[in-house]
Amino acid sequence: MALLEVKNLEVKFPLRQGELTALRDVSFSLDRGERLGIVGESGAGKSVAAFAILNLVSRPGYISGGKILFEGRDLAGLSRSELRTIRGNRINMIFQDPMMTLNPVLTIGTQMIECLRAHRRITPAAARQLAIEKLRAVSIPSPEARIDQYPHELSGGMRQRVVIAIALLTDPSVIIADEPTTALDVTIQAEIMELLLELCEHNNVALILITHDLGVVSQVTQRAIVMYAGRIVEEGATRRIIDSARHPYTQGLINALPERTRPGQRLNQIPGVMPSLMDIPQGCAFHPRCQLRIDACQQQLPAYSGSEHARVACLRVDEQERAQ
Amino acid sequence: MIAFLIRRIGQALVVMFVISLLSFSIQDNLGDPLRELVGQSVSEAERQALRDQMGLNDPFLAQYWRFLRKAVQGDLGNSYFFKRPALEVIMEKFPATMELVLGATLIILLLSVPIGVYCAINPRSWFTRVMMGLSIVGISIPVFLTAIMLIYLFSIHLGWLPSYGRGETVMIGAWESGLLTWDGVLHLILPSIALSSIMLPLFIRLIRSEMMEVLEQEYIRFAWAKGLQRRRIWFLHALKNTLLPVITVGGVQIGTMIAYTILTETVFQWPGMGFLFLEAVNRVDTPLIIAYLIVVGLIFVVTNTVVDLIYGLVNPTVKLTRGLA
Amino acid sequence: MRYWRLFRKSAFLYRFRKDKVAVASFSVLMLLVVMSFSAPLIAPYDPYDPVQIDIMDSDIPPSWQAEGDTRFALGTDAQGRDMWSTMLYGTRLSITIGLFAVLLQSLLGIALGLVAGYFGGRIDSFLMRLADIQLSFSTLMVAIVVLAVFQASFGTELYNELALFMLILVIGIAEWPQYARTVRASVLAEKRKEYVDAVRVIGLNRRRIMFRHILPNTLSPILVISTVQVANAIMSEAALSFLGLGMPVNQPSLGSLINSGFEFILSGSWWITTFPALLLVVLVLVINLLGDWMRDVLNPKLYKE
Amino acid sequence: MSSQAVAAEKSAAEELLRVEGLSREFPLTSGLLEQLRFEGGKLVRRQESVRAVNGVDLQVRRGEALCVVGESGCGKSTLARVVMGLIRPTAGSVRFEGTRIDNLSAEKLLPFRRKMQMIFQNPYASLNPRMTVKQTLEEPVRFHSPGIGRAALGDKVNDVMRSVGVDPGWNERFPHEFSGGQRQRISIARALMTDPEFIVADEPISALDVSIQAQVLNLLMEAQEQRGLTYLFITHDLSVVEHFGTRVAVMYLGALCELAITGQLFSRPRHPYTQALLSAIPRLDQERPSHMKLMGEVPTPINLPSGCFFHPRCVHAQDRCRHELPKLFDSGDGTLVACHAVQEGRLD
Repeated sequence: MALLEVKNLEVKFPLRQGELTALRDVSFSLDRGERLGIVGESGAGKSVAAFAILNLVSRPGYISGGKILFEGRDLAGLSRSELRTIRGNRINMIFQDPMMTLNPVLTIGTQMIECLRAHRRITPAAARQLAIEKLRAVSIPSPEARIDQYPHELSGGMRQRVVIAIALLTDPSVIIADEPTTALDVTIQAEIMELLLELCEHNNVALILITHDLGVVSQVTQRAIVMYAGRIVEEGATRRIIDSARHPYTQGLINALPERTRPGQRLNQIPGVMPSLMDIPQGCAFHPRCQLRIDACQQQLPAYSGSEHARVACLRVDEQERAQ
Repeated sequence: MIAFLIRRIGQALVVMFVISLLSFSIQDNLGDPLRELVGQSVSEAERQALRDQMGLNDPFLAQYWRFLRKAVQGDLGNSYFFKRPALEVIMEKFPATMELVLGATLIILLLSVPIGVYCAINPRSWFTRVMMGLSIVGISIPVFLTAIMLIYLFSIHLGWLPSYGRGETVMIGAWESGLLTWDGVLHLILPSIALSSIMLPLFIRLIRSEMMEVLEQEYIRFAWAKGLQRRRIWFLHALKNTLLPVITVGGVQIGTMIAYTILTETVFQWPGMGFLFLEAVNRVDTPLIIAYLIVVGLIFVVTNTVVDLIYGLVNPTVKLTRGLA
Repeated sequence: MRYWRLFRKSAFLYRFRKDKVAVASFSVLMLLVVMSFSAPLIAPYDPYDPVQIDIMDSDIPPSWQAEGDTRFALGTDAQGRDMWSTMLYGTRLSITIGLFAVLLQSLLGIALGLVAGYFGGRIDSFLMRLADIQLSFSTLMVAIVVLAVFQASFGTELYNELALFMLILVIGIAEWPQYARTVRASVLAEKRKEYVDAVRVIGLNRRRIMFRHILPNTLSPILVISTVQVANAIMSEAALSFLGLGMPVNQPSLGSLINSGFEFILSGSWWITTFPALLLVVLVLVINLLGDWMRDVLNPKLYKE
Repeated sequence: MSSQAVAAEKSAAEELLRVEGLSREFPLTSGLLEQLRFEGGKLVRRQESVRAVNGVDLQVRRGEALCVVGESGCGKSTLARVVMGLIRPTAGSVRFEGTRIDNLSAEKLLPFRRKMQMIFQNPYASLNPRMTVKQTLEEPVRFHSPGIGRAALGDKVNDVMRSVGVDPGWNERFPHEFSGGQRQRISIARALMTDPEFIVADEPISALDVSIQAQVLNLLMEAQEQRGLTYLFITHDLSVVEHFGTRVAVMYLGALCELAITGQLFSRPRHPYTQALLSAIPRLDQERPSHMKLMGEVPTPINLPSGCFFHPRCVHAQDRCRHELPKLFDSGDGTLVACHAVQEGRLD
């Protein structure tokens, strides 16, 4: 049995202009210790999917359908206090912008200790000791002093290390990282990513990495999901997706990267923009931008073909592959 | 810390300078001091001689300087009406006003925080809707009207509470307190409610909107993701951040509160500084007006400093002690 | 600009139409404005004309009460003036003072706010420090002190003549920091945006950037606070008049009417206070409701700094 | 690769923009009050400032795309703004076609304003929300050629809109009706309206999605070819630089570390910081993060280290690096490097 299984998840946002479906029919699973990447551009729904797992979709969004099975229990059906035993305990999160993630008026120590005390019977002194240990584990110099500082006294990279330390405090089974390095500088990004990867491997923590950066996905994850306009369009082993993507969108996304074109040449751009979730086109959401579209793409929502962990939602995929 | 101190002192000096200038020009303009001393029957020549003797013909700066020197020593002249030192008269009324402000502040603090927080947490509940509706009505009713309505309802109609004066008071040293007798407390109830009537809805709305903004922040979302208890998220993580702007605004509102004491004290004939001030205005009792202005100026300076200090204590990113370390 | 107005109007109007409270508030406000400004036409009596006032008619309760008089629908005050007519004229005065005081405030405040926000540096810190100090004293305090001193210095007679102008002047000047801070904050926020750099790169001069690019983008917050400020100005005027520092008895605003009735409330003449008070509260309430609604719709960043 | 080298050589002759010894400090403590400190029982006045740009020398050659790369706080945006005359430098000079422009009055600067334009990072803030596309595009032309007829202006707007791929029929629309990518196109259109020779692009694609980035980058390259534009391209994204830049300048804490032809920089980075930066780019062909480890954190530009600004994080740092600020020198093949280790041959 998979550690975490998301089945037919649907998330809606009731807005003034009508109800917006942010996630449609999203299913995926995660095994113990596995690292899964969720890739997509802004508005694709990748962050919503991540937050929906812990029922943390920002208001007024809500989970309107589907199941989130964690060790066989449906998280969507849990009471608040039951959910609390999972949230921040078994499944932890790392947010995008470390400048915004930590509470500015509480010390690092307070924000770490409260986490332990919320989930375990532990004395404040013991919790503090554990917190210092975790700070050391994420290579924060002189953690005994840092623990009593406020977030604004730390640099962005340091703060993200603190956030990672908080995520590791309770020895979780899953860490969901939502663009954990996007807000950081290139050199810091690389360090944080490596740290995160090492810690997950070392502690056998499963990782869901939400990102728009295919390079990061390639470096860190074993399996990847590509999302477009609120739906999964492709899933597969990371290497396979990057080397031979099957969905035209995934192909376009990878080929649009500068490193896929010789310097000075035009990049392979995908025409058009991702549709707003308010008016997703009929049929395949990608068809207006797709070079391979046929008439059927405009009416028919493509079903997934392939196996559970290597699937693609495109009507033309078979033809395309036969042709190759 | 140095910057803070210097700025505070600077601000205090500016405030007191403006007040002293204002006071001095009042003194210069209002009523001829000679008339107070001698009658109409004294001849013009004698008047001139007296003027010279009293320094009233000295240059402006010299007169102002003399006024300042005396003022700093606490000598603001005798009240024309009470025939006693004006500062003394004002300070006698100081406790009454302070107790009124204290009562109103307590009401505001005790009600606005819980109501504001509740309304922020449950934006859709019926209680929130009612409170929001009531608060905008509350903001729209002038303090003196609330006061009149309270008197009409609770004193005249129901006869539950006294409508004017302080009731029985007790002297604690030089402080005349109405808080220690049951009668005094009863007398304090209506004026305190009236004084808090505009500020309370204002604070409820302020706390609610600030808190709602804070609840949208990433760090609150992160706190939820950490699996903390709701109470801890609301009352520690969110409330502490909410209070920062509230403290700032609160500091500004202290001035408004003092101003409203004039209205409240007038309606309830509360024997405080505001009531006395208005009487002084009507009687053109210049030294008393000046004394009032100076005391009020000092109150502002002190409270603003205290508010800044509190802000510095709550907000770790403001370091008052920087530079001392 | 034309297109903008067209577009903005439609969205604005759409949300206005959908909000019952806003529509109701606006209607009531318009009704009050129209009625009070056509007071000379619709009021049965002219309270400013001594010929029409008979002291024998004083203290008559509203017409539906036993001792009422059908000539005076809402009764008369202690001087024998028809309440209804006096209230209409009083509302006109209150609204006039409110509007002109806000006009003065906004002119002063916007000008100083623009200067502070755009030039920054010493001018900015000086103006803002000044605003801080004045704000900490509160409008009402400043107004009370200034009016009290004025009244004491120049005597009640002269004061009564000049009351209208003094009120507008004092409320107008005392509230400039509100505007200045709001304008300054939004100018600073706009100035940081890249579109301002873009026009600087084109080479436009400061004045043109200020008035053509930055100022239009600070209009939403100005509009929102202007609404609330009118309500505040009317309240301040009422408070000052109540203290006897506002409009004189022979030319009463709503505040002075309430004040004049206050002495008689104990003797049972409740109507002299109650009717103007109700009118005042309704007037201020609908303006506040409109301001609230506008804040929700325009959603400007009302900067706290 | 070869096309870049050819372009670099061709343009070597003609210099369009020259920046010399450029520095810019921002005083951090505005008032006198904040500068006062108690130190050792005495009242001391200490002025702190952010040293955003520290003595940058740079030439932009006609027709090239010079990319300036660096992490946040390295002063690359400040450099761009100083070049554009939005900020005055505290020291040094900026010359455009041989004329010194950094000290010109607003009036005297006008002829240069026409020739130099700028594209900004944030497509949501770089267009005035209260102006239609048409108004935004017309303004620069109206300002610089007041005599232009209405019809000619309209044609020009339409032409430019078409050339950036925005339907001219949409010119009465407001910015909020467009997507981020389209806004960036409009922003580019505004810059092109005065027919400039030189465009400073400050992170023009970093706020955009991957698929849109490619569109905008292609557009910029097209415009360069058709109009013979010269770019000063500010970015933090090295993969874009490799694709787009003729030459690359790497900045760290307000100073240049390395300046080289793009191909050379990527195949043979000299400065240890450049090496670290290059190794940090996540690439599709990597299966694990692999990057050169740097020590510590990026210091703030407030308290700059003595000597080489990079020495506290550099594994090759020696005593000389701690005391002596390295100067740019030609390492042989035209690559300019500011590193003692490279100069001494300790580091290739």
